[in-house]
Amino acid sequence: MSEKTINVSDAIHDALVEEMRRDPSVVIVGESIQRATSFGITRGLLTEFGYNRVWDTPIAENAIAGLALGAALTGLRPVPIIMIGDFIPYAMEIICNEIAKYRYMFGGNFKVPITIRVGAQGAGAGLAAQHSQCLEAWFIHVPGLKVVYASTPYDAKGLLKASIRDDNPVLFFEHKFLGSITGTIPTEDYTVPIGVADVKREGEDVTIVAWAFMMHKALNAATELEKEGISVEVIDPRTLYPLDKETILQSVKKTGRLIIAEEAPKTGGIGAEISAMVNEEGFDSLDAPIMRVAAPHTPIPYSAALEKLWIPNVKDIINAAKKIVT
Amino acid sequence: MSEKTINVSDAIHDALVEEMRRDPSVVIVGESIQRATSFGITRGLLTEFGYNRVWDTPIAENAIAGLALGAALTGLRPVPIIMIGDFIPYAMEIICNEIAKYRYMFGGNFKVPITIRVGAQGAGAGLAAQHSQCLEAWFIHVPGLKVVYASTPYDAKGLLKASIRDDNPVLFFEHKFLGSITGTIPTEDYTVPIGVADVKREGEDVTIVAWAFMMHKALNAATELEKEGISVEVIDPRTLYPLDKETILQSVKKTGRLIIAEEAPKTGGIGAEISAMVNEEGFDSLDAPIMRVAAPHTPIPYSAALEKLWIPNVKDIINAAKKIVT
Amino acid sequence: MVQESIERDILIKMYKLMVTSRFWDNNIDDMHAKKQMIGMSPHSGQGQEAIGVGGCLALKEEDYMVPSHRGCAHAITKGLSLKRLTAEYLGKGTGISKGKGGAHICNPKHNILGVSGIIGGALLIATGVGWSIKIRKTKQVVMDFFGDGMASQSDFYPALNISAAWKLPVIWVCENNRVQQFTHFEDVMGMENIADMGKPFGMPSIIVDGNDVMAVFNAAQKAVNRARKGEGPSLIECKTYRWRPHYEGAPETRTVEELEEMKKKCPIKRLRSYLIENKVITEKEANKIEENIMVEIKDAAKFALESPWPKPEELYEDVYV
Amino acid sequence: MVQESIERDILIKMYKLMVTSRFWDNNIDDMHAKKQMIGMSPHSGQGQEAIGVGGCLALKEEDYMVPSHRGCAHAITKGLSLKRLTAEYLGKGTGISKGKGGAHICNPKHNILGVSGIIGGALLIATGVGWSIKIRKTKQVVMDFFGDGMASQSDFYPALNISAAWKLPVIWVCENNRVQQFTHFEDVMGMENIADMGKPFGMPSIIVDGNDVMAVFNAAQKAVNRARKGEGPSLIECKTYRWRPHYEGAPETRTVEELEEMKKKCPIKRLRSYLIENKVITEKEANKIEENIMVEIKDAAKFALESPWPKPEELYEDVYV
Ligand SMILES: Cc1ncc(C[n+]2csc(CCOP(=O)(O)OP(=O)(O)O)c2C)c(N)n1
Ligand SMILES: Cc1ncc(C[n+]2csc(CCOP(=O)(O)OP(=O)(O)O)c2C)c(N)n1
Ligand SMILES: [Mg+2]
Ligand SMILES: [Mg+2]
Repeated sequence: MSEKTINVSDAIHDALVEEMRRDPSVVIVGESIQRATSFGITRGLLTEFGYNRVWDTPIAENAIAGLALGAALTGLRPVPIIMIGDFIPYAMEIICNEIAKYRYMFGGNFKVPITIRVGAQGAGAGLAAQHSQCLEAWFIHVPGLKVVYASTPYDAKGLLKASIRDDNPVLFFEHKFLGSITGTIPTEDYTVPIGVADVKREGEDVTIVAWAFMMHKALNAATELEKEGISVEVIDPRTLYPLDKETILQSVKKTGRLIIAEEAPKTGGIGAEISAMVNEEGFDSLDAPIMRVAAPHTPIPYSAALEKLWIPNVKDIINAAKKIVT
Repeated sequence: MSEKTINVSDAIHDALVEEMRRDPSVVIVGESIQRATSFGITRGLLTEFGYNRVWDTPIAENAIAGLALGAALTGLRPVPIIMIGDFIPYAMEIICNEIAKYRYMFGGNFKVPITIRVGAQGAGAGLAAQHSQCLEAWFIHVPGLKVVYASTPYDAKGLLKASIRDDNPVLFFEHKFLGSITGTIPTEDYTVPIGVADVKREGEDVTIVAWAFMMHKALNAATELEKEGISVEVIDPRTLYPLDKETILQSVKKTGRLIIAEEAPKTGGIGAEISAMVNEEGFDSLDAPIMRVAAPHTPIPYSAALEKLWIPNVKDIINAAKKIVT
Repeated sequence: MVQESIERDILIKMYKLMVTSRFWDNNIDDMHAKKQMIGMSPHSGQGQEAIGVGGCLALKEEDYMVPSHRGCAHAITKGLSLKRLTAEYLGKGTGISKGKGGAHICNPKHNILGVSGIIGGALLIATGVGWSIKIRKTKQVVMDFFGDGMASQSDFYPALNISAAWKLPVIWVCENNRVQQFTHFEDVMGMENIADMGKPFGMPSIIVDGNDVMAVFNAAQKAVNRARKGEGPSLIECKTYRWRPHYEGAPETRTVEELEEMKKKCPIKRLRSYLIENKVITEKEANKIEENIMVEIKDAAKFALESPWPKPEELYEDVYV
Repeated sequence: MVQESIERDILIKMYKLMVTSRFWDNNIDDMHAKKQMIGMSPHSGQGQEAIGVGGCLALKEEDYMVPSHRGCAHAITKGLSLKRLTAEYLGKGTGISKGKGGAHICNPKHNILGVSGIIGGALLIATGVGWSIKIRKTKQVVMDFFGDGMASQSDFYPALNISAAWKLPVIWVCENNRVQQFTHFEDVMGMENIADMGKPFGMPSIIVDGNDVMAVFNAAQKAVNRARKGEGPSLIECKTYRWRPHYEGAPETRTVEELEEMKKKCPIKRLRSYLIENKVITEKEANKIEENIMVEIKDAAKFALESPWPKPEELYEDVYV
């Protein structure tokens, strides 16, 4: 199998293009994706696939989700795009009350093959409280949805393809600072299965679960900690629902210690769920409290001086690890 | 201090009436609250306070929240009503991106004294997937909001008054099956402070944290468990954010065991946060895994035959307690 | 308005379907009162039957339809069986949604999309169906029924806007009974008519007497033809009356006199008189039709009552494919 | 259209404010390019200055105003200081939002509500302000500025509907530059004009040349008077042009020729010619005004640059009262 080097943004772009070529029922719809785009991911799609497959909408996120649902129920496989993660509150009704429940409430009579690309989450670009959030935690609490969040080009491409081919609704989250991160991927078609975590680094003393941009901070922290004699295992769940519990539990069995690192405010985050799950199902493995490295309970400030204090960073992960590995 | 017996529904009604009498800036706004109401709580308000303080809106939940925000910024103390909890997804934009962030993003220049009454949560009435959810977990993850959920007439009245008097946005959740639950309350004016839990029953062997309708199931379970020689402490957090960590941690220190019982799907629920918090801050107190008793990861079915299986019940709590107290 | 002539068998179908809808509503209310039906109180469609029937008779088998939450006229006209409908309301495993939806019925075989319990979202789902038809170039259309209350939800605007901007084959049918649960139209609506909302978008927007099934049918046919030709959406506002409270057992905010006045405009009586006066059917035939329908309704009720409950393990099925 | 006569000092104010807005925009773009300003790229209001200035000059001190996300014309006209505005964009502790908001400015002292980063919600907040005025009976009004893109968000509908149903003192001012980020009006909008949307609600809905500050002012005054008398909302659509890309550094989807054509309609040049031709001011006076403003802008920039960053502990402040 031959390989190539690519960044996350291009990997996502390529996955979209390849799936649109493979399956004529894949259509994409969102704000400002035809003429130009802020994040480059939809570039060239209009030229290749034309106006019947690439649709610009008015600024109405609930409508983007609703168009997708209507289309998914009638033979298409839409990829609606929420330009920036923070805009998803507008689409909560369709996503959580209609898309998530359609199959169940109507007795399995329908399939809902939708991949909602939620773009550009995350702080650090000086975009203030309403353009910087990571909101994935809300969605693991909504039965009927799958939640995917890749951190590498390999995972992003493979998981986006798997999401589009999945007959269930999937939220595919993206992070502002992942786009330029590079890695190698096969040149051939491949998918990464939904619901399977990946051990990004093996270690003995402490397990760190982290996804998206935090996963890279966790790897950096692991490198630093190594120097101080602390061996870190880094697990990227890649799918937040359904969670690959087994991989996490096995790792904690080995290390006895767990840190969950996430960019969102700590309270009510994904870290809470992972912590609670490990406590419930792997209590006897634990040699120390499970630590959550996460953001403080404040909206995200604009000022660069404050924003950098808000974002959980490598140092925070290192400190947490040192605290529980003693 | 004299007392009277009252149910939760009437306690909430009385709190509204008394606060509207006390403070002319309190106005209420929502769907179908003038001419009649499904749940009776707003009865008589129009007659006493007139059209200038009691407003019926079109069916547009984001508008209800938006009206409240505009009014709160300009001198009023609105109580917007979301008729049934499941309709809150429509109001997510205003609640989470505007109301929660207004004070912070604008540098403390504004106060946002809003109490959002979120009505009629909960399953058991045969109302299917979109009229039966408990969605409070989403909101503890949103900095800037307070989240209140009372289980008794005393707490409901006192907390609603405290919420209305609070200069911050508060979500005040209500549950379909609490309305008819009775208890005694003082006849005099009183408030219950936001952020303070209440030990509803003292015990030695296991702590159960439960709120809203589940709190009553926890008390019933405690009575049963007593008979089998298991002594249960039941804590009602009453406020889900900010959480009274101390009361919970103290209790777990004593009992060494913790169960969190909630009506929502387990994954990503409030129980996850409480479990993770206790693990982080009270690890050494724990003699057994923290158990979560919660709903399965499915939308809520209509059929009475299935719905009763979906709802976490007294038996589930009893089983969990027996499992960890051995 | 001069009625365009409607074929005899369609007229008779109209009568049968409206009577079926009325009797079914009556019967489910009864079953609910007798606690044979447990769950969400029925939202009776009595008085509004002409709209679902007249509208859906203008559709072909392959066309899509999104029913409103009120009554069963739309669904039975589009082909949903009374047995599976009734069983669903009773929460039985033989229901069209296996008992998981209750009043949230559907029928993909007849391209009946689901009835959402949420007032609003269906407008956008219907827009999406229209969009999908346009993409798939199938010459189908989609007809969406909704109340005046749903027409106050924010989603109504992007639904109209997008369907107009992209000329989607959607027929918007508003059942304006001027009540929205316990709120009256004039207290919360800034426009005179819902039809006015179509005008900024240049879409044909007409008001019809929603108690006149023939008028509804004719308006729907025009809109369907237009949509099928790719000329875009239409908005049909049907003025009508809700006879029952919002749901069975709900408070009533209108006066007894008002309600009496409404009932004088019964769409079924009106069609019946027309059919008899115009010798389409005789009084005796009409009675016979009604008798037969009553038998069908009772059969469906029996089927539903005797049907098994869903099995416990079904709780966990149908969440994901 | 014959211009209603506008007092000399208002005309001069208009000129000063539009120039200030233009120069400030230019300057902040510069500072951003030089990385003196770190954070969200400015969304320049160049070309659209007449709207914020003309609209806000029709307001009294006590009236409320909700600015759009584009440019500073509204906020400075309503009284926001250039220093605190600039400092906020730089994220400094002296900024009007203590550096926490950046482009999300506000000023409660002048009843300037916050600029939301979300396209939509502000429409409902403005409705709520109008509602509050009605309840408090203060004879204030609220003026809300928004783009044609925001007019496509679902919230626009309940905002119009409720303001009309309750006759709220709201003046809706749409800055229609026919672009919505990288989307063009005609690709996604089902109506010809945004003003058409006011018609179903019977609210005065007019179209003005948004590059003619006097026309905007006159239209705004009429709407303000009407609102103050309790006669309800108005919708003013100002046709205008966005000179810069969506934000500094964003891709441009319009042709160079189009942009050149737009710039010929510069609202500032237009007013300047009018003032000189009509001898309101001389060319020399106009130049002097511009020089003075440039000094003010530079002063504000200096103030902002020299201001301290917010202190670390401020991160945790202002979440709750
Ligand atoms: C989002 C949402 N808000 C509120 C409700 C509660 N509700 C159910 S039906 C209804 C009134 C609907 O009125 P209309 O659309 O006119 O239909 P009608 O009942 O008159 O047939 C309301 C408010 C709901 N189901 N969903
Ligand atoms: C809910 C939401 N969706 C999308 C965006 C991204 N966005 C920011 S400005 C903008 C275009 C706004 O267009 P318009 O209202 O016409 O204002 P203009 O920029 O033309 O002045 C968009 C889509 C947003 N901020 N909020
Ligand atoms: Mg109605
Ligand atoms: Mg624009």
